[in-house]
Amino acid sequence: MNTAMTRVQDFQSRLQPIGDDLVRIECTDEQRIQYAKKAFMHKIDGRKAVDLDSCLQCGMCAEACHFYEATKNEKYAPVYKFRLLRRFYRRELSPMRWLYKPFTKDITISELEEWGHLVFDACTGCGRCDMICPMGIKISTLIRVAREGVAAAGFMPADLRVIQKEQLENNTMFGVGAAELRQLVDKLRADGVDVPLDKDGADVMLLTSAPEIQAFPDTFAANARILNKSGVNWTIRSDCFEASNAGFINANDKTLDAQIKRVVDRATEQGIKTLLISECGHGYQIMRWEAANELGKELPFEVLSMPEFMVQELGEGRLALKQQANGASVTYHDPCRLARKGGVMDEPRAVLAAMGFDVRETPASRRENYCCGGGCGDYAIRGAAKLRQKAFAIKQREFDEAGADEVITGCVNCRFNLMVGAQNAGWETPVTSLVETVAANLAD
Amino acid sequence: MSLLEFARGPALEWSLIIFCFGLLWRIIGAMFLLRKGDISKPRRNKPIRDGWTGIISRSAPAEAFEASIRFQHITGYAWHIALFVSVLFFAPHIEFFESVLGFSWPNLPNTAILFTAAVATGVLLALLIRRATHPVQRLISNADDYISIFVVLVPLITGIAAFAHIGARYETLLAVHLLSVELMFVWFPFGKLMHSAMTFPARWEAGTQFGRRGVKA
Amino acid sequence: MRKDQNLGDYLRLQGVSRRGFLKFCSATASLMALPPSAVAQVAEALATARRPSVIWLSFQECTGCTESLTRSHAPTVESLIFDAISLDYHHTLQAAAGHGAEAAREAAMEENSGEYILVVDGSIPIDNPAYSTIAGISNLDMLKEAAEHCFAIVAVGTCAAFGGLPGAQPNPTGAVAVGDIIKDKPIINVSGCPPIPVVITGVLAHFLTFGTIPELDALGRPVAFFGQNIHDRCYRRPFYERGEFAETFDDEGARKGWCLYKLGCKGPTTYNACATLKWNQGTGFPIQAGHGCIGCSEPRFWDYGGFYEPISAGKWGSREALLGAAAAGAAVGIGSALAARSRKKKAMAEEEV
Amino acid sequence: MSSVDTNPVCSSLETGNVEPLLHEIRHALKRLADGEDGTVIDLKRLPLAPGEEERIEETLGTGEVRAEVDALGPTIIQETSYPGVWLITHKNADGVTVARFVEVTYIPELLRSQQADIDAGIDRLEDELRT
Repeated sequence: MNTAMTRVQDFQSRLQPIGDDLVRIECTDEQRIQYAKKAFMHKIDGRKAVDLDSCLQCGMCAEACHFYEATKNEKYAPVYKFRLLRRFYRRELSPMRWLYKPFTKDITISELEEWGHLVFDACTGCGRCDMICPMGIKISTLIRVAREGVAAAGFMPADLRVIQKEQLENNTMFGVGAAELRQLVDKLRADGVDVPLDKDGADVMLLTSAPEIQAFPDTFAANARILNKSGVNWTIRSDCFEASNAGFINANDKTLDAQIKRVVDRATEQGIKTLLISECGHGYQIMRWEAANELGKELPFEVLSMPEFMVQELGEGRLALKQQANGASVTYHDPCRLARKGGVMDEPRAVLAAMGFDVRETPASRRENYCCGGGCGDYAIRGAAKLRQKAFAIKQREFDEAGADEVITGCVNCRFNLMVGAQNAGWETPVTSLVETVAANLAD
Repeated sequence: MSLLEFARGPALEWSLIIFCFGLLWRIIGAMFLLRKGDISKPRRNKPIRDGWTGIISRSAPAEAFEASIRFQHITGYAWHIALFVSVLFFAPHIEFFESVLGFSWPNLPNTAILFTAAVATGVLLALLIRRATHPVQRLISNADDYISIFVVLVPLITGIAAFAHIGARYETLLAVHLLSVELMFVWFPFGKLMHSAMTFPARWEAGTQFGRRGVKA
Repeated sequence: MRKDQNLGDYLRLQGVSRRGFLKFCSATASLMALPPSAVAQVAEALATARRPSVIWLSFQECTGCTESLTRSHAPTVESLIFDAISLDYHHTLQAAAGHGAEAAREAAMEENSGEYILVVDGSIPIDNPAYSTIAGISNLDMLKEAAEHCFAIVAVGTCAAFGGLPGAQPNPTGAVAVGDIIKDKPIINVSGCPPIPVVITGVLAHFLTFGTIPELDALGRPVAFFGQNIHDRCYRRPFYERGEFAETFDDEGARKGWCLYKLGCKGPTTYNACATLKWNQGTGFPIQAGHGCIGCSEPRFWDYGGFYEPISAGKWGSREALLGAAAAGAAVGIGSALAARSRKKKAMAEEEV
Repeated sequence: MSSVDTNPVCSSLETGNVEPLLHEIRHALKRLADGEDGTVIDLKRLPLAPGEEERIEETLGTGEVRAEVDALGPTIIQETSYPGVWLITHKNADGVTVARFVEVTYIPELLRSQQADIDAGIDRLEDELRT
């Protein structure tokens, strides 16, 4: 067993000892339903109204969902997952609400509870269904609103609630805070890797994530080596280094906005030009596409993912990479939040091509790529482990068809989930990181 | 007033009035809900082009999805093409449209229309059976789905019956056919048949939202 | 022909050979739309048929029906049928006039009570019966009186059968059909404006031959002649199937004899025998002459929209009504959206408290 | 009236009824040859386009026998070029066609001398001889 896997298992064990009683919610059923409805009421705007009013009920979206494909459980059809939202819309906000109301069932507490499983355990918000819908409905955004309602009603898995509480209250995730970052930085410095921690006046600010620090310190180190090599003036702040956003995962706007604000404020304060997101898919999606809208103002800096940054540096000639002598083959796994939801699909392939890898695509890749099966916090939900493992079989089949020596991805969450899946399935193709691969192939 | 006169006169007028009223009510009611502009910095700023891309690209599934939804893909096309050809290119229908719209276009031979109408009916029945038996569709289907199929199926069947003179005299069948179409007009804005109108704003949104992120809708 | 004589004897006395009689039977069977195999049956029936008495009443009519009948018949086989009946009263055709004519009618009614056939052309005004009178007797009274002891009534022409032109909107005289007044006698409607003459004679031939009421459709018309619509028997039907239509009366399609559907032909909804029996000694019928069927054998054909309006065309108020509906729909849509917006705002404000 | 050409291009019109009619005649002939009864087809009950009746006549052609019966106007009985198929046209005294049949038989009934006419003939002959 390699060290990475050991670390992953160690990290996995950190997810275990969370007790449900820590986060029990005390409120009445009526209140729960009211909270859910209020969340729905907030989030249904003109765009979502058009989507909710357009659904054909064709059920094609089921065919895009890895959880449906893996289980053939009809309740995992994406269209079913936003059913509560649709009913709310038809009763309360749709143009014909007066006509629909008598014929549309109200939301019940038992349904909210059931949907807790459907929208958290059985949905990673990967958005593959968005790509199949013949009506162009942004299904995953509707399920996300359903998730917000279910979360507001207190039916999110306790595992996730704990994470959210921790980030909101302690500014740590999985117990990783400034101290753990410093510890890692010290270790790297001892190994000869310079990390400009809390350096003022930098142009580039890097965001990393707790799983990276805890399970994939090599990825963190790779980021530092690449940045040092390119010679940019960069930093990482000990009080604001976390790209992960528990509010996003848990569908809680308060936490989401608090974390976004923390990052944007710190970056603005420091006058940085580029916010660079390490291998964290949802961190990139939030900062690149959601942050400005959440705060209601344009960001005074640009947001880049590591692949985008590397392509930029390669283009400018500040980075040079070694060519693979033996023509090793790799498959790039598109993290959904980087690809479908982020638009970063060409860049990682360009970087791999620059190193001379034989890049083999899975049958479904890029915008149609299958989710790793553990996105949007799903990997942290203990109750969903079996389901995730079933979905992993799809990834395994896809990777096997591509038939490359190695799977490379650009998101620690994907990597973590794929490694756990592979370990359980006894599948042996290594899953590695894009930046680690680049760092290992930096030309002098 | 005979049944046919009722079908051609007041029933038609009122069904079209309800149709127009409901159509605008629903589209405008949904689109005029508050929406904020997206202020994130677009990777690509060609909203019109992306909007059209969305409208066009969603007419065919991506290659990766093709195998799993081939049945819906083929039946979807067969249904819509057969329906539109039957509705738009049958000479008596064109006369009807001319009476409403004021202009006309060339028609197809009746034998061709009979074929397309039979195809449309067959496909719709197949889709109805699938809806009633496929686990996902059965789970998600509600009264709207079945009513919508019914109100489209009945005009097809009565139309074929009128054409082939099956079951009753021509004027009775014609009247029943017209009334069934009028029933469809009345149901249209209230049920999911509205997808034929909503598909444009919905796909447009998909095109622009994905397009600005650099993702093809 | 004496009334106690049967038709066979009568014809023989007229010097008609058996061959001639057979020919007459063939033509009569053809006339009644009976299969050729029924000729023997017809011959047998006709040979022993009794001569029926016919009383013909003309009310609000244009004499077109009588014209149709009399103009068409030359000394033909059909004319034998007329010879074979005893037309005891027909105020246009009879020689008698004035009181003599009415006396003849009353005498025939008395003599043949319960057996005579009453033929009526024209509609009956009921708003004010004085609108149409004969010899001081209103049409309504005369019809009721004549109908009381008849065997059956033949309503000849669309006026008598369905109210006809006098009954067209706004129907100033309150014209109604025979069937609207007489409820207790069999009524055979021979509609058409005018009816095909051989259909009139065909119905009389049926009485003559079988002495019974022929099979009737829902509108009381003999199925033998009104059982199929013009469209189904039209020689231009293949053009309809092929989708070849005349668009105007002087275009290439019209010259080529294509289907007249788009020019308002009412063939598909009109039940009559024009397409097979044809008019003017079998020369042709309106569609053959290049004009669409106007549906004259159907009830209320004149109030049925334009003669040149296709039957599938909708008849509806106005485009303005639709625009109005659309505008109202848009207004309700905006209203509902604004109401939804304010609900949303209210809900958001509540949470901030 | 019949001299007015109501359809200048009538040759292009077709109801499609001609061919089925010819098939019906063929079947009737076969039945006749097999010893079954003859068949009579009423041409006036078929919807035919202008010119189609002529086409039927042309196709059937004329055969060896042509007879004219003078009873209540002329009746022309023409054997067609297909033996056993007869075209019978009943006209009235004005020469207007009142009925038209295709008869598939060995000899049309109308050609036969009728028993009633024979009886009447015997009477007349006897009267003649008596005087």
